[in-house]
Amino acid sequence: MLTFIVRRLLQTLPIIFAVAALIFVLFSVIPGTFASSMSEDGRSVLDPEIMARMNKEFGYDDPVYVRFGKYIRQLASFDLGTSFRTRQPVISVIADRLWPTAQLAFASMVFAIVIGVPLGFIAALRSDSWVDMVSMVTAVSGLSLPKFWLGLMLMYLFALVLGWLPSFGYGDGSFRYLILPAVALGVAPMALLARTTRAAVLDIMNADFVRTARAKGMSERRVVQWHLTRNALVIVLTTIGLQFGTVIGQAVVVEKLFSWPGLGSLLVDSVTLRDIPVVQGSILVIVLLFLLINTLVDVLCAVIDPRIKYS
Amino acid sequence: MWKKLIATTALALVIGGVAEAQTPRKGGTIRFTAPYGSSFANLDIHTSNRAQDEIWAKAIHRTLYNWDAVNNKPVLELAKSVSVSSDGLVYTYKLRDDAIFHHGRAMNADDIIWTFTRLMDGSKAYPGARYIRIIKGAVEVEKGQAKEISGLKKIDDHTIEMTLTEKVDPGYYFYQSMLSIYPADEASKDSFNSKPIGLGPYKFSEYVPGSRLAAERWEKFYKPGMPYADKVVISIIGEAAARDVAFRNKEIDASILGPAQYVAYKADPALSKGILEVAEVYTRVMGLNPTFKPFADKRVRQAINHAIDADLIIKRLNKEKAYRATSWLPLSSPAYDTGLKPYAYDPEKAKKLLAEAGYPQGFEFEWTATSNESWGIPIVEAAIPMLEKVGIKVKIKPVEGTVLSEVARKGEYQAFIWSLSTGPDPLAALKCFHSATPQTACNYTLFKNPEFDKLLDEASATSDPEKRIENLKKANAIVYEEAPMWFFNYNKAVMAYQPWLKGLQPNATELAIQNYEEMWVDESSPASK
Amino acid sequence: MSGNPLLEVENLRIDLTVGDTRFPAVQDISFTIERGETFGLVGESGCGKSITSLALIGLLRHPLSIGGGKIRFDGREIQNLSPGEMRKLRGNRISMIFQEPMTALNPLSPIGRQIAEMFVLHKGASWREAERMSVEALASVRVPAPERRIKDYPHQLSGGMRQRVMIAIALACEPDLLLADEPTTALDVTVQAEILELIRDLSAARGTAVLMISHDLGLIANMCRRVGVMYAGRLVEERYADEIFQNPSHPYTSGLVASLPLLGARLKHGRQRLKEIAGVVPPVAAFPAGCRFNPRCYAATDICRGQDPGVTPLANGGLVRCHHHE
Amino acid sequence: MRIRANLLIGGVLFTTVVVTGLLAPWLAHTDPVMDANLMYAEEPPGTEFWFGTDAQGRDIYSRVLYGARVSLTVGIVSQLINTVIGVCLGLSAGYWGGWWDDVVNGLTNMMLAIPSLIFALAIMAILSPGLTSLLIALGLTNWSFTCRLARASALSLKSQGYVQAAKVLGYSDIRIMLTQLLPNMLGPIIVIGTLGMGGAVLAEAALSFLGLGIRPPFPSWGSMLSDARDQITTAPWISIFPGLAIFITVLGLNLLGDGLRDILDPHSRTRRA
Repeated sequence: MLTFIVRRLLQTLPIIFAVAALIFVLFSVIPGTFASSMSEDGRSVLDPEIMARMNKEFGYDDPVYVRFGKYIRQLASFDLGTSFRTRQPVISVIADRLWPTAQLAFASMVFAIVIGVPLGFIAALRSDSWVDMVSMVTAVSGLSLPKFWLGLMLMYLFALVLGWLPSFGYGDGSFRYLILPAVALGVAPMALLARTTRAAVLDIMNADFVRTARAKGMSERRVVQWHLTRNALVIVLTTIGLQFGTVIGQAVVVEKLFSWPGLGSLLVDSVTLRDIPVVQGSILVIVLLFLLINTLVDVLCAVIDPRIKYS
Repeated sequence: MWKKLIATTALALVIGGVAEAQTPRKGGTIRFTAPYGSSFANLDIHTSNRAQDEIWAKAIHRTLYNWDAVNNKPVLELAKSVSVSSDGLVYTYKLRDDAIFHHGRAMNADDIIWTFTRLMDGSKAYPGARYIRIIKGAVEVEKGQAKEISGLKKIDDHTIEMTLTEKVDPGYYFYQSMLSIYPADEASKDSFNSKPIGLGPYKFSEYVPGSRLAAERWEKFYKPGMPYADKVVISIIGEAAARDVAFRNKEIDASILGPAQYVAYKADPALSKGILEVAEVYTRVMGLNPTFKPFADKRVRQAINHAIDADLIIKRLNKEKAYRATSWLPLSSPAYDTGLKPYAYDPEKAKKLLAEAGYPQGFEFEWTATSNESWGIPIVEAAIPMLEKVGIKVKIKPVEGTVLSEVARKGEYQAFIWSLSTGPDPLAALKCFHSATPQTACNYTLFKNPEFDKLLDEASATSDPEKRIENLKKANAIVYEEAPMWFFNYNKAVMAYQPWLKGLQPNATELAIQNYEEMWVDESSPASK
Repeated sequence: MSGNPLLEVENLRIDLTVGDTRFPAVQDISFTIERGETFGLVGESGCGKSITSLALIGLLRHPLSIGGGKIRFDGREIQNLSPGEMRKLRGNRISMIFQEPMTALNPLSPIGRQIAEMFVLHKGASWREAERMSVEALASVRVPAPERRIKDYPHQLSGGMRQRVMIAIALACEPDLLLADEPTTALDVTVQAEILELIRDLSAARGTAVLMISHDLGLIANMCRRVGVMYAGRLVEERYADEIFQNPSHPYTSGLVASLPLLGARLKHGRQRLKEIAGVVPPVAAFPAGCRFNPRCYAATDICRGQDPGVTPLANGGLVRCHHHE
Repeated sequence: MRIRANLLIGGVLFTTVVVTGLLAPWLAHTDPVMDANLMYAEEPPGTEFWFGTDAQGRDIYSRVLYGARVSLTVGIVSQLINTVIGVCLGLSAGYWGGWWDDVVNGLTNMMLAIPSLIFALAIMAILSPGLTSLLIALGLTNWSFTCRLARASALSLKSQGYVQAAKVLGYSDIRIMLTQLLPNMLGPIIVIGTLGMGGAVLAEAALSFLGLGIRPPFPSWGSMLSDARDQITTAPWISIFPGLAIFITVLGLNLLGDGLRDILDPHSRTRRA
């Protein structure tokens, strides 16, 4: 098992390197500089001299290959560079935002799993009934809404009209503040999980070994408990792992809407202000998180499904 | 229009007056908002020139001067008095002896010298450096040729002598928070970045990056009896729609409004009671690049000014959250000329001017714009049909703000629309049209007019304030006549505040920047305890 | 009770529901199986033999359902039993082996546990006891080193091994009736014989009756005492195995027999091509009128096209459903 | 029977959107760009302006109709790009194998690891907002599933007899891929493409919200919705109608995709969530 984990982790290394190179190339051709972003609001104009100094300090004057070399050397020593804007190490800038994003992503995935998986299960067990119909129409509808629109609606309804929950921000980091953004973010993966779970359960219900289980004289409950659940779990887990990436990506929108101090809002802010080291760092960290989660999912799947280790 | 401004100022005065008439209540929390983006830069205000960061800095830091919102001019803050030499270049400040840093030490002359020297560290490119450069010897420090600013001398612990390179009012230079005075001993430590220490009315207590900054009352603040509230919490809410919900939900005490919400709040009987309006020193203009052939002709530029019905756009699209612009200088500028009338909406005249300039069939140009609702693509979209009527076709080139500021400086545009700061100092504002000002600074339209240059040079040389204003008015009129831009509007900043929040100041330089020590909340606030 | 046959199927009908319409996928099936007897059901794929066996064990699922008739097991009608009652029979007294050993076992569960489930379910054993019993069960199907094998997962076993595991599961509770649905079709020829032998030996030793289902008449003839031939949802002939080869009554049976490559047949008849029955089994919704075999039958006449033939008894307890039986 | 319902409802919704888009010039009351009349700004829905007018005084009904063109263009073109990239890479990787397969595999894994919205955001910032940029941004960032699928199909199909036969006959590799392999994997690929179109329409809205969407002259539902979010209390109709249009289109595409999957790809309901 340990070799399996190590192997999976090693496999992620080239991906990380490729991502690092890709985002370097992307952001070396982006128009605008951090210095130009500082006079973007037209309020206080920066004089050309300071802008030139800034560009020099941030290495904009060096040729691209020199910057790339520096960037790779830094990465090799686990250094993500220094933020143009905060003038602090990118690592510490990101570290401040990691926990809120983790909270949000985790909460929304929990929401998605707790609602979506049972919904899909029930829909499959009652397939072609009205329960199935209603839950799947709900699921597909949840997939068809623009996220910020949904978030805005939730905000209006639960904060303003009903007054149950705070409308914005991180507050003291407590659960009350987490609910609305997590739900806004979790609806789409919930819908997808419901659909996947339903499809997986339906597939497995028609599988030969489930018929065998029935032929053994097992009750439906035992069939579900002993045979169906574990088999469906592999597919559901894989979906969860892949959905995690989407959730972190979509968090960009939800965090911005709800003023949630996570990586997503940091990323959008940094793109707007051309704080390139932070942009590169955040994307790398997001990719890293995604790969870690998916390695974890793979390991879990391997624990559940003995076939995986050998393939 | 002028009447409206007076009314607004009067309204602001009334608010100020009311605040003074009532006895300020001590205690409670002021729940302020930072609306410009979804984060603060960091806790070192020297690194940022953004309004967003100045919003928190005002709670914790103070500068040599401060902006007097009611009288609309810079005033001494950390000095008790100042004397000026006869040639107008040497300023001697008597510093406050009651200004205590949050770590308990009193401020002295060394702190100011240390701060200003730090800002001139050329390797750091602090944005405030451009203001310090007015002090003699500062540029040498920036270039690494000197260790100390020669024009800045400590006379004694509470006296400082400053020699300037030009005859200007240093108040306009030293009031912004990016020049906040730091304690020399503490600010060089690493811990300062996570726990800033200043002279402001509130002492730093908590910072959640991307979410909020909180500060507690500084008991030893130098203004007697102030600050009133126990605590100020500044929440970052960049989304206007989210701010709207939060405000209506009584989670925040004040919120900067956009045009859509301005209408809604004005129409609401309860919300309309808590609206503060100010004519800010921003002019929204469409810059016309003279290197693009049609725009090289003054008549074409004037034609554009005649062709667009700015009043209608302001009324319907900006929802009256703007004042019609005549020329460059804004309504609240001391050199604003009430005699000047804005270009009239007159498509026929525009057509005639175009024909005279050799474009009877019109022409097509590319208009660079951001998505800003008050001075971006929505405005352009409304102007397109108007220009179409006089034969001018428009292609929109959408960009981000960062890119706009770059293409404007590089001259890589045919026309752009932007909101530009035009104050508070009228001389500095008009300098953007001086031929000596490069395009990379702020002469985006490559304006060049000898008469204008002469007027401006005289204005900066004279010590007679009357003459200076007179010259600036004339210069402003030349800009009007030459029409290097389409003069669209001056911003009307609007802030909604809850009924329990008192003591807001009508700051024309940026309404969101407030002196928190003057604000207080009464017992009806949900956070009154 | 011992006077009754073990299984009596009477006029069994299985419906296929499509929308609001019900098509009889299987109709008028009647046969009996004695205790310890091996009975074969043979026919082309799609003739309804598999769903007949699923009906016997109560595993028909939507859109299939029992549309009529009786299934009497050990003298007791079981076609309308409650799911709970049926479960007590299933696996315990009637068990089943499926065609696909590759997929019939749960891929995520060790085989020992899958065998042990039987003892837990039907014998009330604890998991620990059940595991010990499963080692024995595995040994009885001639799997070497059973105590190590029980920890293996299905994907680690060969097809033949998996089918042995299936047999171990099916026979774990010493059932009265074993339904074997094409148990060797998916296996290598060399393994097929071993598996069949295993089924024969074990069922004989336990006195278990076997319903052997196959498309392979040769295999059925070797294994079974009596054989039923199914065509398009009907039982067209039922005979003793040896008789059916020598003297098939129904033209379809004749066709099946003729298509068999008999050992020594070449010697007898010289080189000749195996005969095939032209055409394919019609789909359920399009069964022809009259005798269902008439479109493919060499002997079909007008009566075959117009009238459904009834069951005609033959000598020795045989039955045939043909207007022109030989 | 559910299958048919999916397909039917999805098909009807999607066809309606396509037809409205195509017929927009005839159905619309006004020009969506030029007929901005500030005198009629923010009129609520009524007999003259069926869906009301927006802040610039443009007829929302007409803009929603024209918006169908933009949103469908975004959905269809970006998915076409994705599909072509995915199929070319996946097919060739699966068929040729070797180092090329490793390269494609690596690329696919990389694409999967970067959340596509973030990738698209970066590309939009680089190319500056606009329709072409958006098509590129969404077209380059969502091909990994198609690629994986094409690769897996190519791997399993290439050992099939008829493919081997074509090889023996001396068909060129390209010809074999296009005539023998591609037709046999088209079903599932169409399904992924259909579902992806819905995703692209939503992504357009998300990018608009982040200030990096399509910009004028033509109206897109995403930018209409995003621009109107501040007016939700004062003039909700400005955002409700484009919001509904997005919802209906994406719902239609999702249902259509599900329905198609049941028909075209019945054995792999779980292949892609």
